Amino acid sequence: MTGTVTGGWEFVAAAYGITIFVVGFYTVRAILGYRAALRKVSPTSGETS
Amino acid sequence: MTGISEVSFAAAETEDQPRIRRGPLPYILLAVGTLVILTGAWIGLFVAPAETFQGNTQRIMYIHVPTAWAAMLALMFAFVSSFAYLFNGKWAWDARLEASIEIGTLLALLLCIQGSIWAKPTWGVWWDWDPRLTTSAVMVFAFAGILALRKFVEEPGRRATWSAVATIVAFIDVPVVYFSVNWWNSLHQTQSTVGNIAPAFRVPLYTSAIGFVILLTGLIMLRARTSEIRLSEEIAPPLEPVASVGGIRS
Amino acid sequence: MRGSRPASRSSPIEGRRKPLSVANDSSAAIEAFELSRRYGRRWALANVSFRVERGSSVLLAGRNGSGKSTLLRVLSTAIRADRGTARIEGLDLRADRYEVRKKIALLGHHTNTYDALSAWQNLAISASLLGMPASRSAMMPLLEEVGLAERADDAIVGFSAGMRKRISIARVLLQIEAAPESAGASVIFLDEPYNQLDPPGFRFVDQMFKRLKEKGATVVMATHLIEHGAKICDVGMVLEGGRLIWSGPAADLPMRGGIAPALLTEGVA
Amino acid sequence: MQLAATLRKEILLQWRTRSQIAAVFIFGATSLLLFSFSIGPNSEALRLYAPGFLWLGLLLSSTLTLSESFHLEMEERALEGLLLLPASDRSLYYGKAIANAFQLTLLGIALIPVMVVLYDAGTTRIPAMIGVIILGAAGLSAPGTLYTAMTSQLRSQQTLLPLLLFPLVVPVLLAAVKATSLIILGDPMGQARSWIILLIAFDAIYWSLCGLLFGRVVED
Repeated sequence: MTGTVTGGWEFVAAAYGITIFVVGFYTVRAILGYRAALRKVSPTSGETS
Repeated sequence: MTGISEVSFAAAETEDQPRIRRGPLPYILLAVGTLVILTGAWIGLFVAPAETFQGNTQRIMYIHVPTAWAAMLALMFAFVSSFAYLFNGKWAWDARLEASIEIGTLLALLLCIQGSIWAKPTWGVWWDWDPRLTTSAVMVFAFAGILALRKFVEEPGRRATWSAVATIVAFIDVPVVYFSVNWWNSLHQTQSTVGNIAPAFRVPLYTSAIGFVILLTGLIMLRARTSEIRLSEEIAPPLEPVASVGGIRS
Repeated sequence: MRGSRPASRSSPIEGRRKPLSVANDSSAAIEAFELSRRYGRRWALANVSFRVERGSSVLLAGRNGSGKSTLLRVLSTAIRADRGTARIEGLDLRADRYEVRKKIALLGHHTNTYDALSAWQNLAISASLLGMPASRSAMMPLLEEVGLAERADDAIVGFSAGMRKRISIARVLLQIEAAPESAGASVIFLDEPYNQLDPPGFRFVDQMFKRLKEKGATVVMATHLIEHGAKICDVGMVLEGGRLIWSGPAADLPMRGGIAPALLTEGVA
Repeated sequence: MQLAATLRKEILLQWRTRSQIAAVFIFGATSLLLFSFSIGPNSEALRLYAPGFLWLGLLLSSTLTLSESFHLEMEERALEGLLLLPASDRSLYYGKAIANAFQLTLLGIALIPVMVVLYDAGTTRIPAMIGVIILGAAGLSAPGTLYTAMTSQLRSQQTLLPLLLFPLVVPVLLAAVKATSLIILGDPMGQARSWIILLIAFDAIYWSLCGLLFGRVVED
């Protein structure tokens, strides 16, 4: 482990954090959008998941 | 002769209607994909050793590279969908096109963000004109333009055809942009490479790559279903095959 | 005028339930099968099927928004059908689009002209694309025919709607004559040809109509001038809400064409 | 043969709208003037950036000439009339694209003196310079013509065309700027040739691809 650059965790955290936030946010939005669209065309369905 | 003409008319008669698709498959894919990505991230963050020269910042690669692959796959699928739509005119392909462009653009944007976060500790600047980074930035703008085009065209058939055409044109541009930026920048910048990785680094990389592909598939499916449902609301319902009244004469 | 109609009372138009079981016989100028076209949520044209014999002339009636223009635009390949198809002189609208275009001419609502160019230049562009001589002197007889000879060199931008219509008419005449090697357009769609024209213009359209019939061309004319149209056409068709609701001898249309009386009283465009 | 007829049409149109082209030239020259204010009166830096400014000016001007060329086609649906004659979509596309490339080339050549005067960026290699301008103009006009055929049918064409076109022509811009600056500032390593090859490759790809796709855009 000699010569290892120490630190840099804040950049790692930022990269992972932003990725999880963006992908997670989009995924939730996609799910909600799909369920809303389904409910609009057939109000009874959409509960099943 | 009569038979032939009937066949040709019957073929032309087919009319495609957007479908409402259900089923749990995308949800399953999303769940599995998320789990696999989290596993890969866990290994990458806490199990894998720090890299010799770049230290901990190298761990960004475990999500950066899979994001890049997923973005490229999404845009490639958009390209395929464009061709499919132009050739068979099925609404499902337009829905897939919309889904994959949207997700591909988002991932390319994410790629730029991750890239500049990685560039700061590595090169000391947020943005170095690295060919990959620059190409993905150009792609963000190119495909965001196509999403804007879709917003501006109200007529569904036109929107589908035009965005398919624009997608083909933009996708063909990707290697050309990469090549030209690479050439343009090659005089004063040596490239970053991710090749020749040791097995200890390979495990987290491939784990999260597989997770990203599974998640991507689920997202595109789900998003394409939404688009198709919206299309079905935009387009007139199928006509009842009525008996023609043209022959009724007084 | 009535004498110009074929002696037989049987209509050349027949609606059909089954897809053209005797289809593709070359005697038909137009065979339409369940032609449909949608604009967004609305079907502007819904399951329209009919058959028009060669050399006959059709009067297409219907209220505003009943689908007349859509039908003419679909038949002339300006727009696609979303469902169903048609054959123009045996050529399929979808499969033989380019060949169909050699057979048809459309006089539509748009003049299809360049405002910046002069009258003769506009015609010359069409002529050269049709492979015909396109010099100014070659265009002059045509412009004389439509009464625009004095304005041949003026940019169209200053022209009135009626004068623009005359240029469109001149272009249709050009398509009918066309190049010697091709036969020229033989199925002509006229979408409200009398609109915007003055009385001499009316007579001029009638002359063109007569000439088309003498040449043996098939004409489909959408117009609100039903009584006048019934005198010069053989067959009548009425569209309502995108559907073909009546067809029969044109002479019967003013009296018995279902909504035709309503059309007559609601005013003529 | 149809291509000859559509070219004839384009020449007629361009001649009739030549005052428009003059206006676009003034626009381009003005933008060159304004670009120099972003650098300041530093003649060395200005000379260095001159090729970039020239091509940016040309790119901005191209959106104007492209929009105008399709405005003429769409206002009375002249293009539809030609398609129904019938004219092949391909000959209409190539006629239009050649005309647009020609117009941009003229504009580029007219802007060279402006660049020389404002930025002191002259060169004696005039044929090479004109060659680069022709290739660059062709690279802008091939996708530009295809995209304008779409955007000109929409209400918000002014916004949409740059949005679609600019990211796409990044390689053209890079290659043309590099080649131009190598011509102006000297080219000891002979690199200009490879940039010109890149331009030719871009032109070859997009002149064939867009010709194939144009029909799908203008036909309903």
